[in-house]
Amino acid sequence: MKGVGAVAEHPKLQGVYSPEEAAQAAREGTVEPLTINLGPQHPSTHGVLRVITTLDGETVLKADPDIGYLHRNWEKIVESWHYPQIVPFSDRNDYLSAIFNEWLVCRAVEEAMGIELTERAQVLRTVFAELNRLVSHQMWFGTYAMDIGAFTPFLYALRDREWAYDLFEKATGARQLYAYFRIGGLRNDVSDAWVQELRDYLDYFEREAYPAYMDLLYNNEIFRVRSEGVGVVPKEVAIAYGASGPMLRASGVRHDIRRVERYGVYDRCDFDIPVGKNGDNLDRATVRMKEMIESIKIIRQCLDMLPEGEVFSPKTPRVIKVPEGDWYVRVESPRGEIGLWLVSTGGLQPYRMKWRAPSFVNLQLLNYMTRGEKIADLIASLGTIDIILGEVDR
Amino acid sequence: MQPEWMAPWLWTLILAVVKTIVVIAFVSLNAAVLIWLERKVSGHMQNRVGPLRVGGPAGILQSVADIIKLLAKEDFVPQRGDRWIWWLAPSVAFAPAFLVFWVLPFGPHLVVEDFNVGLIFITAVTSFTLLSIFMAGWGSNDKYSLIGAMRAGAQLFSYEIPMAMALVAVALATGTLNLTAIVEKQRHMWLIVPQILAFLVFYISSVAELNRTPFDLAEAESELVAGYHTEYSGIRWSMFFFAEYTNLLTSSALAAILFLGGWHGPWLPGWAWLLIKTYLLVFVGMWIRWTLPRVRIDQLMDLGWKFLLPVSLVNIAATGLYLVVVR
Amino acid sequence: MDEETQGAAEGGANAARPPEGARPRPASGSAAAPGTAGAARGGAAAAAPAAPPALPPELQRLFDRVKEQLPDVERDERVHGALGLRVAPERAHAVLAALRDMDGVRCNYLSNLAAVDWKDAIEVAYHLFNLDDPSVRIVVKVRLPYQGDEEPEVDSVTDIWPTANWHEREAYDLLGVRFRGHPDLRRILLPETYQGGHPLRKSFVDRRPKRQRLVRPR
Amino acid sequence: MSLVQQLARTAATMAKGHLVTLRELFRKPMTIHYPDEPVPHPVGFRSIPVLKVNEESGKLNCTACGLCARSCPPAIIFVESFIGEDGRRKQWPAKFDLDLSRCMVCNLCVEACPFDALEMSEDAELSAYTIEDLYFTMDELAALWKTSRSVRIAGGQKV
Repeated sequence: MKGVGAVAEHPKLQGVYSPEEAAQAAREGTVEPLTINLGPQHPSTHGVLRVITTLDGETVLKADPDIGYLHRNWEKIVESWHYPQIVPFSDRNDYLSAIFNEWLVCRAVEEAMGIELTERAQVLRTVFAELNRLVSHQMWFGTYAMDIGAFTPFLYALRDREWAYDLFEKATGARQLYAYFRIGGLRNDVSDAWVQELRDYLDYFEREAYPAYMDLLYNNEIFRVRSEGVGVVPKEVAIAYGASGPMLRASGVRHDIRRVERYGVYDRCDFDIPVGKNGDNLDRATVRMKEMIESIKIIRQCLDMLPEGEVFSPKTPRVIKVPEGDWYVRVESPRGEIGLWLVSTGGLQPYRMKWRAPSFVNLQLLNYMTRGEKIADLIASLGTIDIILGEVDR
Repeated sequence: MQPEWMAPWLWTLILAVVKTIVVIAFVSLNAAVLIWLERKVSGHMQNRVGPLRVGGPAGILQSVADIIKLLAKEDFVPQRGDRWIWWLAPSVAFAPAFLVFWVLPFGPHLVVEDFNVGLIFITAVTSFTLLSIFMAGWGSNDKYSLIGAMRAGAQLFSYEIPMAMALVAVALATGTLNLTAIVEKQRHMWLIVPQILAFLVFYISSVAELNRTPFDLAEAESELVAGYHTEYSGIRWSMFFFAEYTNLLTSSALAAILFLGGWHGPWLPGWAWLLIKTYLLVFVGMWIRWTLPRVRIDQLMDLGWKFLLPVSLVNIAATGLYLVVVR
Repeated sequence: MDEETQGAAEGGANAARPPEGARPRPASGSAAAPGTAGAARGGAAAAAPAAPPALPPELQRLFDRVKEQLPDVERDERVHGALGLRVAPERAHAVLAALRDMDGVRCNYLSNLAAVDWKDAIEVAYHLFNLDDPSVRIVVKVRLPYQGDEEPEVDSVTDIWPTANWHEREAYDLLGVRFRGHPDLRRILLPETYQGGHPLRKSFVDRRPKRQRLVRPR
Repeated sequence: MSLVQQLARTAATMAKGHLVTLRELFRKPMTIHYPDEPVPHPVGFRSIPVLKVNEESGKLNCTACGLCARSCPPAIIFVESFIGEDGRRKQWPAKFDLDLSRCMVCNLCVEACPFDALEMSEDAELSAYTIEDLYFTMDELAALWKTSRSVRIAGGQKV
């Protein structure tokens, strides 16, 4: 009875079993753990993830995620491509917030070659990133609502996202995988009409959509009861497990890559970083809801200081050849810290590119968070980790 | 009306068959309308349109189209499951909804069978659904169904007691178990006014009995794929689906009769008023379903045992005290 | 394949201009021959490794602090933007544990553990950060020589940073680096029954049958 | 938080939540009835690269230089220039095939073309029953260019 044996020593399960009970149950075999596959085909695993769960009745004894169903080996393909070709391909990693992937690859190459961007390109990159963060958090809000049983907020979230997708479509030509950033700037500029429509969208979101989300779900008593005290991750455990993004900040660690690394125009925008207290599902939800508002604040400040000028810096060399050496670059994506370790031997193609995916790292906490809790909490906790299987499996 | 030449037993047989057909026809028609109404209401609540193109202006015949589609679907049977129990489960799900309709009065004399122990009959019959869910869960030899059935068992069993207590309060307040008499007594004042607590307990318990959000743990889509009816497909699955909506109709009609003064109401005929009140309560049920998230199993138990049951007991005590003092 | 892929006039995106004849290999990721060719030619073209570039002041102070407590650590010139350290494989675990507990360094956050196949050796890199003090950024590199299909070994750091658990499983899965002391070292991304070796090695040959696409004349 | 306060808060929040759904019930649904009403695409919408045909001469702008084929990440453009009778290579393509089944619509080929021969079309209804049907030849691409609105976005234009 491997499952139950491990129960005895797990601190969190004391409430469920006392060590003697568990050991005795294991000896007598009275506790028959049921192993079920929250399999690749399951309505709420946010993609092709399989969680092999050992249950005792409704209580989860052990949750072992089995990943790799969406593995394309991005790192191997990238070794035989050229740098400008990798940028659009990197959208496919975290397809819900594709702009951050492009920005990561562009930043790595620009920092390695020392390419300076024009002012307008930096501001526009920040605007598009924060708009993409807002859209990604909306998608999280909808799917988390559906994970705990409310179906309507999902459709409201998608309805409000449509307008933002139209904005992306006008500017970049695509709704979700933009291929918009280039090494050295952006592919094309945005007109003033687009900027005005973006302001209208932000006003609409702040005045009508956000209050509806708060009333419909966030302030709801059942939502609070279902999220409070569930999937608690204390501060030290979050740091030790390498959690990042809302997962880390909900446990009380004020760490945001936008403040640590110098990129975009974040240093010139004032926005605060929402931080939770005890790292349960409710805190992760609060952090993400507040981050939506922060993103709007950033976008508005960026639009106010949007300078005129080229979006593509003329000084970028026509041949992208990264010098010898290796660089580790990080960007704050809605799911956490995405990192790229670029090892180059001076050629036109990278020698090795390692993609640090926050969903991959945060998913390790699933087992810690859900042991001793119910199946419904496992699904809810999985919803608040907000994983994207494209990024977990790369 | 019994013709002389006919033997009494033949006449009651004919009467029984005719009454059954009438009840089944009426309930099935209403359930089909309910299915269409739920899809329309949920659609418009979510900024979409719901059924639109099937037969007639607003997709009226959508339910008929569904039934035909479900009839044509492949009907697979889980091998190692308990064949007979699995096969019988859907029909058992149907029985209680129709049986309760025998006792519901649509007018002073417009009732199929006027029991004078109507309330007890209803509580006895509504506990059948628990049986069908258990049979479905156990018979389909599927882990998700088993967990769904266990949840449904715990849920239905522990919400029947508050519901029964609410009915006791109603019987106490009106002094009779006969439904027609209960409605007669509500001529001047609906029972909901004095028995507001009983109404709330009754309505919450009936939402739980129907496995509707926020208590739809038995077929929680996001957790258990589809709960106890995972292994059913085609017409078998639709029988569960149909039974669910028939039960919704029955419990709304029951609530309307017991608390909202069945057929009393100005201008319109009695039965029209009852239908309006029933559909009003059905709309409230749908409204709740498309707004609230789902409750977890232990919170569900806490709500049932530690909140609804004490409230209903307090309500019975208060009603009894009031009767002793007044009379 | 010579002109830039970007119209000179508009100065749009720039595609790389690889040397004559080399064509980007289709995405099916077959053996990365051009990569190696590019590297060799690229490597040769680079000037003789110049004197190690000067470290920015705070990284230099950090290096001195580390050097005096851990004398057997050399600097790694390839690393830019952080303090690169090279450590011998058997000393790796001790140095990493020391880096976490040393005051003034306190790297409590292992952001990334990655491995690179340099054809004669596999290099495992640990990217360490200190959440409270952003100036501390250390990359510890451990070089593990190997031949042919051998799987080099190094101590696992799961006991120092639990986050390394899956990183190491992925390094084992894709590059074949065994980590001694890892709780359950098995493949994480590829199916556990995959016999095809380790894909991210430069010597990996993709044995899957090529998809023959017959084009129907229309 | 006494029981009564909790009850009051529960009731209040439930009521507000229900008001939101009720308000939405009477709002006009946002459904676009797709087959009847066309889905609006903005100007820069990218579907697949198509070959531009110059109006007077009716010939393609493309000179088969192969730059787009080299810049395409999944390498799915196959270009061969026309060999005249005198055995010399001519400035127009004999074959220009695009394997749409693996195209990731990244616009790099349009940006790489120095002769303004490729444009991103807006016709997104290109689903096919078999993967072989996604293999477009030269004249089909030219035909697609004529039927649907297409645009060339490269380098810093305002959209």
